[in-house]
Amino acid sequence: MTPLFELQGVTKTFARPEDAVARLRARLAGQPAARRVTVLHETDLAVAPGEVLGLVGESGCGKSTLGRVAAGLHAPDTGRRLWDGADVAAMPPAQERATALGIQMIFQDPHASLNPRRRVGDAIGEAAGVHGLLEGASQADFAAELLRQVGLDPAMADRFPHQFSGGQRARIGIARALAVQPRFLVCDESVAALDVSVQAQVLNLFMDLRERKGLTYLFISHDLSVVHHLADRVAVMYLGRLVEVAPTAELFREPAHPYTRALLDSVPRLDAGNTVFQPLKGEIASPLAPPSGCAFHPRCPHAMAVCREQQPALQPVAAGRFAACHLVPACGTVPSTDSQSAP
Amino acid sequence: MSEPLLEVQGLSTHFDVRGGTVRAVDGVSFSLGRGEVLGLVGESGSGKSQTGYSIMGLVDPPGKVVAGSIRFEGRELVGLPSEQLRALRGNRMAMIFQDPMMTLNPVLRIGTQMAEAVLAHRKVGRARALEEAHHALERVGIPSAGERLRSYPHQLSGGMRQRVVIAIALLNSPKLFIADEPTTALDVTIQGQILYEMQKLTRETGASLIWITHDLAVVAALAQRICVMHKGKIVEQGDVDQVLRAPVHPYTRGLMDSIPSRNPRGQRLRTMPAFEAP
Amino acid sequence: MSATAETPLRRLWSEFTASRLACAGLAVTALIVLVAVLAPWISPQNPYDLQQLSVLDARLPPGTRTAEGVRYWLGTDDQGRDMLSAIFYGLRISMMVGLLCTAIAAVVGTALGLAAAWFGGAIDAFIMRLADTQLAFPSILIALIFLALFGKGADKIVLALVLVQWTYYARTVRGSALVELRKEYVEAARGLQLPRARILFAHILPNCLPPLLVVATVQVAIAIGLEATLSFLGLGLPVTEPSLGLLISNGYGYMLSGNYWISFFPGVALLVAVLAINTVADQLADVLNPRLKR
Amino acid sequence: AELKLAIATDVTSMDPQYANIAGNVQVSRHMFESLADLDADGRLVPRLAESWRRTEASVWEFKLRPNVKFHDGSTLTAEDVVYSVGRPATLTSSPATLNGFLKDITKAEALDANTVRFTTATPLAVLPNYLAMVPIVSKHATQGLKPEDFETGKGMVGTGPYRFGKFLRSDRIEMTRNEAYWGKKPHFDKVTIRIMPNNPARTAALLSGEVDAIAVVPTADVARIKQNPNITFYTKPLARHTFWTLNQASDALPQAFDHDGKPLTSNPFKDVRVRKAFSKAIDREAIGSRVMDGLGVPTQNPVPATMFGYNPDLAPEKYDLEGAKKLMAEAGLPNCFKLSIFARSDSHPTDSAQAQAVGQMLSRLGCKVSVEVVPTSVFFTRGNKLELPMLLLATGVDGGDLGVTLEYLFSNPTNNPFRKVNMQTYDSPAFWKPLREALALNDEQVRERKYRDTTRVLRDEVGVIPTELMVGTWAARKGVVLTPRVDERTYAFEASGN
Amino acid sequence: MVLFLLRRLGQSILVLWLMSVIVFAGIYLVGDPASMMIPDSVTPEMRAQMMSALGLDKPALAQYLDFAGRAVHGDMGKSFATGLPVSTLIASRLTATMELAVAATLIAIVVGLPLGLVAGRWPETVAGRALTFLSSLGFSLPTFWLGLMLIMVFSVHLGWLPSNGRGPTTEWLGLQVSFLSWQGLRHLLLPALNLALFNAAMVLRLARSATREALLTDYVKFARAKGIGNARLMGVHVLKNILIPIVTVVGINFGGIIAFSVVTETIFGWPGMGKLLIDSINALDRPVVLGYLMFVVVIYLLINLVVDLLYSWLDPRITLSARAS
Ligand SMILES: Nc1ncnc2c1ncn2[C@@H]1O[C@H](COP(=O)(O)OP(=O)(O)OP(=O)(O)O)[C@@H](O)[C@H]1O
Ligand SMILES: Nc1ncnc2c1ncn2[C@@H]1O[C@H](COP(=O)(O)OP(=O)(O)OP(=O)(O)O)[C@@H](O)[C@H]1O
Ligand SMILES: [Mg+2]
Ligand SMILES: [Mg+2]
Repeated sequence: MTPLFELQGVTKTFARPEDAVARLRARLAGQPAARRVTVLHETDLAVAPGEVLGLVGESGCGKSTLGRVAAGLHAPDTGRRLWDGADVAAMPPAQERATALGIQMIFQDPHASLNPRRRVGDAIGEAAGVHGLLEGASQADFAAELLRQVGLDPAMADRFPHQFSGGQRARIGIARALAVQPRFLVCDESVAALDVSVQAQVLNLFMDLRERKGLTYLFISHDLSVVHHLADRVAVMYLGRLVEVAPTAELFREPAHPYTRALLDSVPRLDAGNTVFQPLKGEIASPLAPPSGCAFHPRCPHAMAVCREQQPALQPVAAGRFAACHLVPACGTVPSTDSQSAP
Repeated sequence: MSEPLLEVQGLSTHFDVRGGTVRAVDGVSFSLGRGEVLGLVGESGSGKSQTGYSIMGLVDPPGKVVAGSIRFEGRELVGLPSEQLRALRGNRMAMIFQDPMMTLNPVLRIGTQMAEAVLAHRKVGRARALEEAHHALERVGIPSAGERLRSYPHQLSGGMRQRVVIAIALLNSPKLFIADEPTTALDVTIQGQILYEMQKLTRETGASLIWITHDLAVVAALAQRICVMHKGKIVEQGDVDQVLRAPVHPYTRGLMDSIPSRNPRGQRLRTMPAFEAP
Repeated sequence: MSATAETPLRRLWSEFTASRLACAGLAVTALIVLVAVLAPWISPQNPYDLQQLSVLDARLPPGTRTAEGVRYWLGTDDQGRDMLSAIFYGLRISMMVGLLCTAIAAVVGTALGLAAAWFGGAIDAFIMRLADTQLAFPSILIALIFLALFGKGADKIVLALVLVQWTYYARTVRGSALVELRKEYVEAARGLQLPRARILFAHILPNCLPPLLVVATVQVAIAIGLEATLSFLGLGLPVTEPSLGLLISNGYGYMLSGNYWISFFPGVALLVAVLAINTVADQLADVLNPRLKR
Repeated sequence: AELKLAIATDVTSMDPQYANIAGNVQVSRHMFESLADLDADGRLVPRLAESWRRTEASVWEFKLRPNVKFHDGSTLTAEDVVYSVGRPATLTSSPATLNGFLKDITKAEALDANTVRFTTATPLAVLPNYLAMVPIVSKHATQGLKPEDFETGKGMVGTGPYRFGKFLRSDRIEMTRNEAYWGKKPHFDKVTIRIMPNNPARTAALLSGEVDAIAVVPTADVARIKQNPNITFYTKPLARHTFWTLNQASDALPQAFDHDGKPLTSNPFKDVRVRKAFSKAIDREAIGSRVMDGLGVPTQNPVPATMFGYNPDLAPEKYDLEGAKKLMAEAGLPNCFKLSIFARSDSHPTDSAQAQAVGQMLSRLGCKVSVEVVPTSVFFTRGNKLELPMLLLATGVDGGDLGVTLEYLFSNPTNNPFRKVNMQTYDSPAFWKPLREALALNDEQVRERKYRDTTRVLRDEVGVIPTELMVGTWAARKGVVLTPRVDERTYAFEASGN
Repeated sequence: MVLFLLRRLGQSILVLWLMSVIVFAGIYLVGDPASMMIPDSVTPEMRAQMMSALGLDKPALAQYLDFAGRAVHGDMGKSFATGLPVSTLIASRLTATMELAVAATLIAIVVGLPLGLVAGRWPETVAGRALTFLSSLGFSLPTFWLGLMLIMVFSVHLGWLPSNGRGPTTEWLGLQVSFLSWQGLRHLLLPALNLALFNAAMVLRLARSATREALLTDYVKFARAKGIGNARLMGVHVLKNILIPIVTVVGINFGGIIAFSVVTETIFGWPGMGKLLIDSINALDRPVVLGYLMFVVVIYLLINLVVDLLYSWLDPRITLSARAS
């Protein structure tokens, strides 16, 4: 089955933060202008129609960047985006636009992503109006309905973004993305700002939409319980690379990558009572100074000599499971031969 | 524990908007002892952030603290002259805001924004302030701190910005620390690091925390007491274990029921009967 | 909570009129526009009709009554024009020129500035270098060339002034738009596949509006002044049909020799007009700023 | 004592022979002198030449004043004069060249150290007047210099009462007294001439004491200056008058229409009655007193009464609207017609006001007048192409001789192949005959009579419509005494003080 | 960055060429310099000689090519009216002009910016309203009017400051400057004020409106949460965020003062370049107008280059390189 959406070998770099002195010195020393950071390395990712792919990973590892590339907001430096197996960049303009409309992103920072001078009713209804998706309703009614769906009072449609609380703004962002009836939704921390009851409401909405309309999700989140609840598969990212991809239940039951394990171990538990937290052990990796070999090795309890030198590749490790760790084959999990879908 | 660090009594913060008044905070009372951690949870839009702003004296117009008193270290903050309030802010009490992208000045380097927080309250050299900033960044788990000091906010990920904001608040070792959803953008390992730092802060300096969050598990792990807000009012407050184990108010109960891990995976989550927004 | 039956325009109006100062400004602006429009019907004299003028009545002080019983409330100028009528008619020209130039230049300049910021690259370079060229081109030379090519006329003056002024808007808008374009809400709008024009004009433009409004109100005054300068140099409108600015220029030589009214009253009229327009614009900026709204 | 004098015209070059324009001449005459000169009333007087005489019809001999020293100590010789007279022809890029005055000289020779002989192509009575326009420079000091070299003081070696000090373009010229001057020693030992074209600024500079004297008091400030007890105000009728020229060149009068907007079938200005009517319709008194604030005197003569060629019989045309209407009716144009009249925006400050006033007056005649005030560049470019129907001009009298000016004004290619088109399209044998004769004559009295004949014809045929004789104004702080001049110049060496 | 500058240079050359064509054609259309320049009293031979000396005898295209050929080598030709090389003419006035422009712009910024911040910080107070009102006065008063008033008050009535000219100059780096001596400064003050007032008013208004916006942002609120003092809050956080439109407008106006401040220059007798241009246009002194305007384009290209560089310094999100859309 062709995936609905696929990223192939996507790389993304940014300019390095530098001060003027450093820049001048670099120039005088005749260094080439390649002072850039790579935040996304040769990443492949595929999402099947109707699937919810959870994306978790360390803060700053490039999840949002990946999400933006997927949503077509950042042009990747290398690599391709495929939609229904076709290269988006090679599509005729009209089709490209339609595809782009079908891929929506809910931004991590709802405040910044809302135009401060537009009333939220407009913000939500505008695109639908423009693309003729109002289905007979007036734009105001349409926006009101969406507001209701995300648990907001439709009377608030008249307000400006700054008049809302953080969670309310997050919901406006969700409503805006849903308004254009996307087929693929990139949710970047979309429910993090919501209290659990509203969060539940929104998650239910997401699940409904998936059932009714086959909506597909790339669900970026730090909240592992939400990911666990919602996602079919989970991709784990570390410093610009996918380090593990696995069906959700399996991943949570038996994480393959040491980072995944560290993540699952750090989840605070409601019933544990007051806990004494421990500082992180090992150095946190930075894209500005990426460690040699496996990026996780400075923090990895199992790091070996090879980890310091060699970058492990993302390999199939079991049916439908992939991991990038030198340890994994040694863990005794036999690579399966009949893996049906690419990561 | 003689006198509480912070004593909030009947605090009401209202916004006059066209066609009515939004009672964002409506008669909130609680007190916070020294070294105590208070978890503030509640519905989205229930007034948690505004409570924090009210304490800091930073409510945006047209919002106004219309009633109540806020006593901090024995001093009444409502009506305090702005210069005295300024001297307290960022020094004796600090707050981190909910939206990390918008809270950092987009045109100033991280280092500048951190150093000035030091310089505003202490007579030290700029180099020394930057050094402290560097250290604070490392405490919140930001690698390559030196280079990050030279970054601009837009060059950081959401979680990094959030950590920068936390680091700024930590700089002057405040006595009262109001954190508005400080770890939402952080993965659990980094969150652990932050929580570790917070615990250290309370332990070592006797600082008190107001921890606004939606993550009940974090509250359970960190806080001694909890306040549950709904529509501008505190509907339930008490000892964390008690409240979370045996919630009394129906809203709190509904909240607990909605937690995904308490629901069968992949099924519809339990929600509360519509609580219309304020 | 918020009134439902209110149309956006209604709301704008009621927000606008919330300030008493702004109401006054609007009233004065309206009055000025009214006077300008009705000048031919309410003026005691047609100051453009040479036959009605007499140099023998030149420079009469305010309030003078002539032998024929004509009362010059604000005195007369050096051609024997009734100042009151001249100011009414002058307002007509000056307001027309000032507002028209500003409107056209603002529209053209804003569109070009937005385009430059949005497209970047070659288009940006082209528009901005065009602006550089234009900036270096003095209005007097433009007017002189127009005069040589097409002869005199209000339309040519307006065109010449628009040519001079669009650059201000273009550069101001571009500067602000460059900042706005980097903001996430623009990315969001792009992601929603909104038409380019819509993003530019409905999303980015309103956020560039505050400096633009300031520039526009200042440019109204500048346009009025430039028109006067050009007319004074013989490159603008006929000297027998003086605008407000030209009246001031003509009279300013007399300012110190006691015949203050020739320059003073038109000056006051111009001042009041500019102040009123500024007040209106200030309030407009406030009304359009959602953060100042309730 | 130092004199600080503000003048109204800009100075384009320090080279005294580069351009014959008011500002340059005004300044250079402090340092350079000519053979003959004009006194304050515009009469010809000797300067570097003691005397001159006509030895033949076309030959003039000038005797130089002996022992005149240049600023560098060398003595003025006939060689310098011959050189100076030849030099303007080499300054080819000069605007407003002096060559107009020298082109008739076919030969200039030094007979001895103090005698110069000029031979002209045709008999030329006004050669001394012409030569009064030409400053004499030192041959050895200026040879090989380009006009721009003079800026720094190189070549600024004259015989005049002041020595060059410093020139700051568009700002000031500083000079010191020439202690070795042959003539009367000037009162002030240091002179700064400030260039202040802006009218109110000049007044302000005088009032604030920044300068001691100003030339050209702005019309609007006259009243105020007159009242000031610390300031002396001077006036003098100038050898400069304003007049309207009426386009009589072709049968179709440009930019004139009948009242229905159709072009006119014939040129009404070819009809002397129309010209006369226009002249009568203009209220010169009103213009002089109201528009020019008394600084204009109605005139029919191009020169003031003190000057050579003045015709006492010619009274200014009286304002007579009825008479004008009658004439128009006789000419078959009882309702006049539509036309544009033109004036310059950047010449005399009252030009625009005068044009508007005349517009008013003509409209009383039934004409539909539109008054167009345009910059000089446009004015002359279009005027030379004879595209303008009626325009306001002003002219001074060069070299103190009326005939020269009249010839210059009324020449056009048909009557003088040397002259290019000019805007005076009036052309009449009755006018030219006495004028031509006079220009060749030696006898001053006969010549003056012939000039009077010429101006009478001009009046009778209404070739142009003269309106006002302009009155020059000066002001100085008490204690500084100026000598007002008909040529509107202000000389520091003619000023005195205490 | 280097690439950016190179590209800019290439564009500038194109702009210069474009400008030269427009100006040349423009003046050619306006009128015939010969009609202004050559008196009727000369002989046809003299006339022909002068025409060829001025280069006016050739067809327009040839004249343009002549000019362009020389201009490429940096020779802008000689003025018709004064006979001086255009470069000399411009250079002789450049220092005076630059001095005036810099002084006026500095005054405008030093006065306008802080007052604008104040007016924006306390918009509802009497001071805030008064400043706003006064700033409107600042640009509704015609320059010549204001200049005259300044002279009347400060020179004539109070007698504090000279009304006219540049006064004694001091030599500085081989240039004649006013600002180094007390006398020179006194001469500089009034014209600089006259030019500055308008700009100060504009800067004030721009700063005021932008400050009002900036004060409402979350980052200002957060800065206040940090306990930052008012001075730093306004002077750093707010200021750096509001400068882009101000820099834009000040840049344009700075160029305008350099090139076109005729009115002030004439009223105060300041020997600057603006008057040179007007005189040359009036006299159809084509070499000067051409050379002058080419020079002004260069000035504007430089100013706007600096402004664009400032943009990327003021807001790091703006990049200099071509942007993708
Ligand atoms: N400027 C304003 N004008 C009107 N209402 C406002 C304004 N700012 C906030 N509110 C309202 O005040 C209420 C409380 O907001 P607050 O930000 O305190 O909520 P919160 O509890 O922090 O919610 P969240 O968890 O979503 O951040 C909300 O209902 C919001 O809509
Ligand atoms: N415009 C930019 N310029 C330079 N670096 C950038 C830019 N945008 C992002 N980065 C860098 O890219 C890396 C990944 O950022 P990204 O926002 O994708 O992280 P993330 O995984 O979403 O983190 P978080 O969970 O904290 O939101 C970070 O190191 C960040 O500093
Ligand atoms: Mg992110
Ligand atoms: Mg909140």
